Amino acid sequence: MRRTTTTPWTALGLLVAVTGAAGCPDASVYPGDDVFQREPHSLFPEWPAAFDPAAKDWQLGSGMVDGRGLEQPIAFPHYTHVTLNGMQCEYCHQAARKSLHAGVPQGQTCMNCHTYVKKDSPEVQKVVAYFEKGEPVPWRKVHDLPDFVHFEHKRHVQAGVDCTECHGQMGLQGQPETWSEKDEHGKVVTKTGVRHPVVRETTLQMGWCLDCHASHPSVDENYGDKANLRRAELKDCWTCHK
Amino acid sequence: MSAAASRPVGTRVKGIYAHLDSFLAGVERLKSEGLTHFEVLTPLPRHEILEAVYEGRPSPVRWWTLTGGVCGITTGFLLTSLTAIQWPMINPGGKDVVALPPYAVIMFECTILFGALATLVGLLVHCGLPGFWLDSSLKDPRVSDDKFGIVFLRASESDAPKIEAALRESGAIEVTSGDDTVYEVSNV
Amino acid sequence: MNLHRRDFLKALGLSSGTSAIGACGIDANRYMTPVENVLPYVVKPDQVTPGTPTFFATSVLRGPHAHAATARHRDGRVINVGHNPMAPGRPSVSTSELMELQKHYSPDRLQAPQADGAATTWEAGLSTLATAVREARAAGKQVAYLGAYRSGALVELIDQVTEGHAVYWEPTGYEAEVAAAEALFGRRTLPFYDLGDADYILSFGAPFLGSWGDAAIEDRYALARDPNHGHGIVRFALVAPFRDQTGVNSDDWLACAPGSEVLVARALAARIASDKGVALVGQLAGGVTLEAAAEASGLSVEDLEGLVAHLTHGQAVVLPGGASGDADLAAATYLLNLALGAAPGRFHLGGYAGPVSGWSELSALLADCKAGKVGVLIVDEANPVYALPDAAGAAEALKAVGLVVGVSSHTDETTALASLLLPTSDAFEDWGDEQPVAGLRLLRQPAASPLYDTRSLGDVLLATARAAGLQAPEGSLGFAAPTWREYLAAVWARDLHQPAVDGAFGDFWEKSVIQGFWQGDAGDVTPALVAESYAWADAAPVAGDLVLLTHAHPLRKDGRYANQPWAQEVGDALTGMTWDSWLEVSHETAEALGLAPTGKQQRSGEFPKVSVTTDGGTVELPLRTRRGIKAGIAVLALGNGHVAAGRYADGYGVNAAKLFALAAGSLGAFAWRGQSAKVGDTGTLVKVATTYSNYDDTDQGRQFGMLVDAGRLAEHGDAPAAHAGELTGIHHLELDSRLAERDVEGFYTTPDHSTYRFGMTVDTNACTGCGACLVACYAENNLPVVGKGKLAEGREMAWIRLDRFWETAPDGTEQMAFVPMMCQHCGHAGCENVCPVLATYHNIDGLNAMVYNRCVGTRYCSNACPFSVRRFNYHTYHWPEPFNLQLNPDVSVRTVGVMEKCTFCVQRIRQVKSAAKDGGNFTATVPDEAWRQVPACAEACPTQAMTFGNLNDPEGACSQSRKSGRTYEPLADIRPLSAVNYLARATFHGDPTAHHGGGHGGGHEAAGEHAATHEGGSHEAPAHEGEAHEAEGHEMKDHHEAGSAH
Amino acid sequence: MHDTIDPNRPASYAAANRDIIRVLLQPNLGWLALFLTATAAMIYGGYCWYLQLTWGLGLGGYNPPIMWGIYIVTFVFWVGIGHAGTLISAILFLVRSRWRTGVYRASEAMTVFAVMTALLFPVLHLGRAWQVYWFFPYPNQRYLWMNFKSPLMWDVFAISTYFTVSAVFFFIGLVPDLAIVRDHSKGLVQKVYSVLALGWRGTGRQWHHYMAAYGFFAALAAPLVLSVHSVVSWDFAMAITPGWHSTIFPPYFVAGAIFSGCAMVITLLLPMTYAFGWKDYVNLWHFEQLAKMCLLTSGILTYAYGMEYFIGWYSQNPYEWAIFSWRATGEDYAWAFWVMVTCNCIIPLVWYFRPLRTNPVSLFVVSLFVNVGMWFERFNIVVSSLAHNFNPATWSYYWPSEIEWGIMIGSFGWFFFWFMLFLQVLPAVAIAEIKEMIAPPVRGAVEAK
Repeated sequence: MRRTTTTPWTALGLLVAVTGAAGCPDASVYPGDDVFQREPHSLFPEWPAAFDPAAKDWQLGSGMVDGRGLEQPIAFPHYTHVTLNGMQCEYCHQAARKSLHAGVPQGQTCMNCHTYVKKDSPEVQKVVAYFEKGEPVPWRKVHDLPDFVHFEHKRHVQAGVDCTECHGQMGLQGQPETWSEKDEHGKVVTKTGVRHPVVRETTLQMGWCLDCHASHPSVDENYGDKANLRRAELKDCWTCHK
Repeated sequence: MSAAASRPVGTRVKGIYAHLDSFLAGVERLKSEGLTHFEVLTPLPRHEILEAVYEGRPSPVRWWTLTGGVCGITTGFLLTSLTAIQWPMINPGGKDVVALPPYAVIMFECTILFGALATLVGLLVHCGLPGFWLDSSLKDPRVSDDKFGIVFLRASESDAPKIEAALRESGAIEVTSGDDTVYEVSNV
Repeated sequence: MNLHRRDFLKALGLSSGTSAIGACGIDANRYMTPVENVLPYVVKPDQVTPGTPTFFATSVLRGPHAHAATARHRDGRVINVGHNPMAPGRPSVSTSELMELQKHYSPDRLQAPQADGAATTWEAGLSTLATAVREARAAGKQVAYLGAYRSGALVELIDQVTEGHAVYWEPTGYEAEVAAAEALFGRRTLPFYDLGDADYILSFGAPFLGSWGDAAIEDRYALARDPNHGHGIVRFALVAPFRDQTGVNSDDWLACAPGSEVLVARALAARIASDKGVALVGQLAGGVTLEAAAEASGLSVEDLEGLVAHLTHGQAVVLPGGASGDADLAAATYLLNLALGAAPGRFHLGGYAGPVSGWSELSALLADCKAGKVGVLIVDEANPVYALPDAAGAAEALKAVGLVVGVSSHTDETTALASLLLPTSDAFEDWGDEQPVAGLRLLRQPAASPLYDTRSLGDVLLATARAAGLQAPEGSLGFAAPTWREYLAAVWARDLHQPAVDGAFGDFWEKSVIQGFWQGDAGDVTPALVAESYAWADAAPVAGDLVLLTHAHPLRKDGRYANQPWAQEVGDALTGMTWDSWLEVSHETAEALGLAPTGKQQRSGEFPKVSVTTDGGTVELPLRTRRGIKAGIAVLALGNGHVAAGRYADGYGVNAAKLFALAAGSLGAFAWRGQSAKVGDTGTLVKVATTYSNYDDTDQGRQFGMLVDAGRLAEHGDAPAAHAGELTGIHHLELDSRLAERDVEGFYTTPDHSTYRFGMTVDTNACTGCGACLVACYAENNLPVVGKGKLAEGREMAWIRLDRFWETAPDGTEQMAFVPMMCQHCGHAGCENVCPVLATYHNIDGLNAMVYNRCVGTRYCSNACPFSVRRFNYHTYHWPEPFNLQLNPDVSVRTVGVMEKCTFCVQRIRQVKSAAKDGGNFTATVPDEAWRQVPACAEACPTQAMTFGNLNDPEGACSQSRKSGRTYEPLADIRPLSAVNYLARATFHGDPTAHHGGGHGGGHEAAGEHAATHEGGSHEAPAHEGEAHEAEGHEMKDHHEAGSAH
Repeated sequence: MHDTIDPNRPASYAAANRDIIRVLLQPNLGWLALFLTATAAMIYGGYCWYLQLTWGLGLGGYNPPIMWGIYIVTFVFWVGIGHAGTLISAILFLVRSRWRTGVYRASEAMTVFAVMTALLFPVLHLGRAWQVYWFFPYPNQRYLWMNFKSPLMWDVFAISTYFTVSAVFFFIGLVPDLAIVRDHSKGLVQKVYSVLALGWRGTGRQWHHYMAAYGFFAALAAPLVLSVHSVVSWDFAMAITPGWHSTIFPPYFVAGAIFSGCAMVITLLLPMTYAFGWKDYVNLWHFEQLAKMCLLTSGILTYAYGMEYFIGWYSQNPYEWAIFSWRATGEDYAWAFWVMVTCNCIIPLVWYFRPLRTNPVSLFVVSLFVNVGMWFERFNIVVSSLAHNFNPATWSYYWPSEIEWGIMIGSFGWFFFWFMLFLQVLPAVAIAEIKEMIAPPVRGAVEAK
C-alpha cells in the first residue's frame, strides 16, 4: 500500500470539523421564548434509579409483581384490621363504590377507633401525631397505575369485582414477622413487626387488565344479552386510556 | 471432512489447467473414462463448465425458495388476519376486520422476504458455506486468479494412475497426487 | 364550604399524581417508576369525594358582566366553569368566566400583602390602612375608591367606607349609555335589549356579541336567530365604519363615516317619530333630515329610506354604538327605539342598575388627587394608568395621594404605583353577590380555598372601618359584622328575604347558596321620557385621510384579561392573530398605502410592519388586511401593550389607548372617538403569530361555509325538509341515496354502532365567533399554551379551529360564516386507516378515538385528515405553577411527539355513562337530552350553536337536525361520513327587503301583542311582503354594493 | 463467442483481478477529502438529530397542515435512488443484458447504502423515535399489534424486505470476489477477507448452487423494483389528500425511481471509473446505456406529469385541479415545480444527441441536474400537496428549518461515508463476472502466438 502523508489529512479533518461545529445549531437556544416552557426529553429517565437500588423515590414498574412493597410512614397491618378484626374494606376506603378513587381513609377515620383502641402502640401514636398536627399521612402508592389510565373503582366494585381480584389477599398482608437486617452501622439486628405493610401481588399491566375484561363472569351477570357488546366495549382503548 | 478419521479411503489427485479448452478436454476425457467423482475448480462460472460437469441437473436450491415463499405468504396472511381478529371492535376507517386488499401487500412482502432468506439458507447448505473446512486440496488461490482445476478427493489406488494420465494428457500444467503433496495454501 | 387551605393542599396531593407527569413520558410500565404519594384528607369535607367533581353554583364576573355559573370542583381545586342550569333563561357563560378561571391560577397573583414593595403581614397592612383612613378623615381628606364595576352588597359597604367617594369606571364601559338614560329617562340604568322577540336589529356598532360579554343578550340574539322559534330569523343591520366580531354577524352593513352614526340615528328617529306622530321623540331628536344624515355619513338617502322601511316594518330593536360611540349616539338610539315602539317589550330599563361612573367623575377624582384632597385611594381592579391616554395624568394624580392601596388579586400599571398592596381573594375564593339585571341577584360562594394568603375585599373594608373607627350612616348595617360573609347574609336578610314566602332565613340562605341566585320582581322598567330637550353636541365626522378607530378586544376586553395566556393564545376571530396588536385595514386601503402584503408573505406569517402616528404618539405594529372595513379606516384593538400587568401581558402588542386624544364626549361620557392618523411603512416585515393562514378568507367555493335563504327557512324552520340539505344541496345522505338508486355499495360498509353514535350539530347561523368554545376546550382538555414565538411557527394546540369564511350572497353582499372546525369523528376516517400502530381508530360509540400513549408520531393521520383538525405535540410543555392546578385530572397531559385532537370530551362522556350505571342499571341508554351540552365547547357556547347527541336516537336533536333543509357536511363529496353536521347560515340574499316580522304592515303593534301576531305573521303573508317591497329591492341592492368595502 | 471488453487490448483474468484489486485500501488525497467531508456531514446530522430528539420535532419547519417535510422528501429520494441498483443487478441479470456486468456491483452497493440512508428517515421523522420498535410485530403482554391496513405498515415491510434482500443479494454477489481479494492479500487483511469470503473456493459444486441461487435472488429482487416504490407511492396515494390520491402514483414513482437511480449511478460511477482508471471495465458505453435508460424514464415521467394535470382537469375534481394549477402557478412553490420540470423533463433531452450522451462532462452535469430535479419532484409531491389541501382555511407555508437541513445533509454524509468506504474495501466491479466478458485463456490462442 502506498504511503500517504498524514499531515494534510489531519488538517483537512480539523478544518471540516471546525467549520461544521461553527455552523452547528446551539442547543442552548432551544428552551426558547415559550409561555409554557418546553421540557427536554429524556430517553431513559429511570436509569439513575435502575442503577441505584437505594433510590427511595422509585419502585419497580407495574410490570413486576412487587414482593417487597414500599417502606410506609406507618407500618399499617391490613391483617390485624381485616382478618383479625373483621373490618370491611369500604369502612376505610369509603369511596370505592362511588368514585374513581377508592380513597385512602381520612385521618378522622383512624381516630374513630384509635381514640380508644391501642393508644399505646408506637405505630398508632404516629397516626395520632399526624392527626394532631393536621397533616396527612404521606402514604406511598403501591398500586399505581400509569397516568394515562382512566380507572374507575366504582365501576368494578359495583359490577361485583372483588377487591382481592386486583389487590390480592390484602387481608393477609402485614402479618407480624421477624427478620434480620443491617442497621445504619452495618450491624445485623433482628427486628419483629410488620415488615411489608402493603405488597403488590398483581402486575397491573394492560394484558392483565384485558384478561379480566375479556372473560370476567360479572359481565354476563350484569349485562345479560348485551354482554357481548359490553365485552367489546371493555376492549375499547378509550375504556381505560384517557 | 477436516478430521483425518473421516477421510475416505483413497488418494487425492489434482490437476491444474491454465487454459479453458484443455480443462474442458480433461473433464470430457475423465467423463468418457467413467471417472466422474471429481470436483472442478474454476475462477468463473462459465456455463460450458457447469454444463460439462452437471449436465443440466437443476440445483435443489429452488425448493428452498419455493418453501420460503409459501411460508411467507402464509405467515403474511396469518399475521395480518389473526392480529386483526384479536381486536375486532377496533376498526379503522370502516374497513373489514380481515381486509384482503391491504393485507395482500404484507403477504407479498413476506413472500419475498421469506423466499429470499430461505434461498440464502439453501445456498449456504448446498454450497457447504461457510467453507472453511473444505478439504485442503480444494483450497487453491490460483483458482481465484485464472487457473482451472480438477480434483479427485478419494481416487482409488487403481484409478489414480489413469486419472493422472488423463490430466496430464489433456494439458494440465501441474498434476499432483498423494495426501501430503497436494498443494495446500496457508490461508484459512 | 369549610375548606381550609390545608385541606386544599392535601387534596392536591391526592390528585396531583394523576396529571403532573405526562401521559407518555415516565410511566409505570417502565422498569422503574417514580413513587407517588397518596395523601388523604385529615378531615374530609362533606361535599367532596376524591375523584368525583362537585359543582358549586356561583357567579364569577362582577357588575353588569355577571352570569349565573357553576364551578366544577375536583379534588380541592376548580378546574372549569360552566353554566348554571338552575338559573332562569337559557343559561350560558362567556369567555370571561374562563379567563377568570385562568386568572385564579395565574403565577402573577399577589400572594401576600406588600408595603412599598416589601412583603408584610396582614396585621401590619391593615393597620397601615386603618391609620391612613383615620388620619385622612381627621385631616378632612377623602377616602376614595376607584374600581371596576361592582354591584350588590359590596357597593353598599364601599360607599359607606368612602362616604360616597367611589368611582366605578371601565374604559370601554357603559357610561355613555347610562348617561344618556339619565338624561332622557332620569335613571342611571343600562337599558335592556330583549332581542329574543325582535325581527330586525339595527346596531350602530355595539359589540353585543363580543366584548360586552353579555351571555344574556347573546342568548336572546341566538333565539331570535333560530329559525325554529316561531317566526323567521332576525335580520341584523349594522351602521358603522367597520365590522368587528359582532358586526360580521350582520346581514346588512352600511359603512358610514366615523362619527356620523349619531346623525343617522337622529335622522331615523326624527323621521320615524314624525311618521308615527310620536311628537316628543321627534322634538328630542331635533330636526335632522335623512338628507343631512346621508351627506354626513356618506350613505345614500335610499339606504336610509330602506332602513326606515325595515325599522317600521316589524319588531325592530336599535342597539347603541361601540367604543367610539358617545352618549349622544346612545340617546339617539334610545329615541329611535321609543319612536319604533320597542319599549317596553324589547327595550326597557331593566338592565344593570349598579353604579357606573362617568369620565366626569373619574376626572374629578383625578383632579382631587392632584389637588391633594385625597388621603387614601383604594384601587380595586381599575387600571386608569394603562387605560387612559397619558394626557389624563392618572399616574401623576396617584402619586399625589397620601396612601394608594391596591386591593386586587394582581398587580397592574395602576397598582404598581400603590404603596400598599392587599391581595384579595378572587371570585372562586370569595363570597359576594351581583345584580346584573333588575330582579335577579346572583350569589357567589367560594368554590375552593384561597390559594394564597388573601382576604376578601369585604373583610378588608370591614376590618379597616372598625379599626379606623368609622361611623356608618344611621339605619345602615354598620361595620359590626365580624366577617364579610355575615355582612352579605345580613344584606340578603334585609333586602331579599321575605319570611312569609321563604320561611326561616337559614333555609332561604341555604337554598340561595345551593342554587346561586335569587329571582324577584324587576319593578317598573318602562322607559319614560322625562327630558323635554336634549343638547346634542356638534357631531361632525372625524376628518382625516385615514381615521383610526378602536374597540375592546373580544377576549382581552379592555386589557383586563391580557395577562391570561388563553386570551393571548386563542386567535382573534377575524384575523387569527395572537399575542400581538395589529392594524387592520381593508385591502384597498393597504394598496393605496402601497403596503398590501403578498399571499406568500401572509402564509408564511410575515406582515409589513407599519408605523401609526396620531397626536397621541407613534407605534409600530404589523398590518393585517381584511374585509369589512371601510376605505380610509384603520382599526386597532385595545387590550394589549401592557408594561406592568404580568409576564403574559407585558411587551405584547401596543397600547392603543395611548394613541387617542383625551376627549370627553357629550354628557361627560368618555368615548374613543376616531383619530386622524398617518400610517407609514417601516420597510420591514415582521413575523406574526397567527392561527390562521388563509388570508383570502374564503373557502374557494368548497362549501365549508354555506349561506341559505332566510326567506325559505321562514316557512319551515328546521323542521324536516323535503329532503335533508335541500337548501344547501350538499349532504352525504344525498350521496348515499344516489348510490342506493344505482344499487352501488360503498367500497366500505357503514360502521355499525349498537348503542351510541355520538355526533354534533353546529349551527353556523348561531355561531358569533366569540371563541368561548376554544377557550373552554383549552380549559377542559389540558391544552398547552405555546406562546408567541412557537405560535408563529405554527405550533398552536387548539383542538377547535374557528374557520371563518366570507361567502358572497347572490346579491353580492359578503357574509361571514364562522365554522368551528373540530374533529369530525368521520365514519370513514382518513386518519384511521393510515396510522401504523392503531393509535387512532373508530370506537364502538362512533368516536374517532386517539390513544396518546400508543402514538409514535408519524403525523400521517394529520396529513390524511381532510379537515386538518389534528394537532401535534411538537414539544413537551411545562405548566408553570400554579397553572398545573387547573389541569383536568381526567385528561392526559400529552408529551412530545404525539398527535392529539378533539375527543368530544370523552372524559365527560365516560362520566355520564358511568354515572348512569351508578343506580345499578347497567344496560340503560342515556337519553339524548342528557347529552346535548356534555362536551365543554357545547357547554360554553353562549348561543348554543353546538348540540351534542346520539345519532342512533332517531328523535335526538342531532338526528333531527340532519334532516333539516340547511344541514350540510363539509367535504361530503369525499364521503367521510362525518359525525358533525353544520347548519348553514341564513341570510336575506333572496329578498333584500325581507325580514320576518313583516306580515302586518306598518309595525304599529303595541308591546305585548307580538306573541300573538307572530303566530301567523310570516306564514300567511309572504306574498304580500314580497310585493310590497319589490320596488325597493333594487335600491336596497345598491346600498349593499356601496356599503361593502369590496 | 464472448467479447472482450476492448478487443484492441486483450485483457486476461489475472489482469482483471489486478486492475480491480489494485485500488483497494489505497486512500489517496481525493478519497480522503471526500470521506472526511462525508464523515463531518454525518456527525453534523447526528448532532441535529440529537437536538431534535431532545427538544421535539418543533425544531423542524412543520407548519400545519404540512406535517411532512424534507425528511419524507429525502426518504423517498433515497429509496428511489436505490431502485436503479436493483434494476441493474436483478432485472438486467434476468434479461441477460451485457452492459450490466461492469456497473452492477457499484450500483448495488449504492442501492444498499441508499436504502440504509432511506431507513434513517422513517425513524428520525417520528415524533417519538424511541418507540420505533412498535412498528414491528412482536408478541407482547399488551396483546397489541400494528395496523396492517396502514400504508406505513406496508412501507415498513416493503423497505425492510427490500433492505434485507438487497443486502443479501449484494453480499452473495460479493463472495467470489472477496475470495479473490483474500487470495491476493496477506496477514491480517487476508484473515478479515477470508472470513468475509465464507471459505469460497470456486468449486464446481459451489458455482452450481450459487448460480441457481443467484438467479432466484434476482427473480425475487426483480418484483421488488416495482413493488417497493409502489408501496412508497401508496404512502401518498392511499391518503385522500388532493395531489396524492391518484392511481398513477405507483408507475409514476417507479419510473421516477429508476430515473433518479440511473442518474445517481452515472454521478457516482463516472468519477469512480476515471479515478480508478477502469476504462477497460466501465466505460462510456455503459454510461450511454444508463443515459438511454434515463431518457426512457424521463419520458415516462414527463408523461406522468402531464397526465396528472390532464386527470386533474378531466375529472373536474375541484380539489385536484386546485392543487395542480396552484403547484405550477402559486407564488409559494411554483419555482420548485419548474425546477423539477426543467431538471427532469427538459435538461435530459440533451442526451438524445449521441455526442452529448457519450461525453463524460455532459453525462455528469446532466445527471446532477436529474438528481436535483428528482429531489424537487418529491418536494413538490409532499410539501405542495399538503400546503394546499382540502380546507382553504389551513393553507400554509413550509420551509425547512436548519435542523432539517442539517439532518438532510447528514444523510448525504451517511451515504457517502459508506460509499467511499465501499470503494476502498470492496471490489467495486464484479471481478468474477467481468471475467465472463474476457476471452478465456485458450491453449490454441497461445500456441498460435
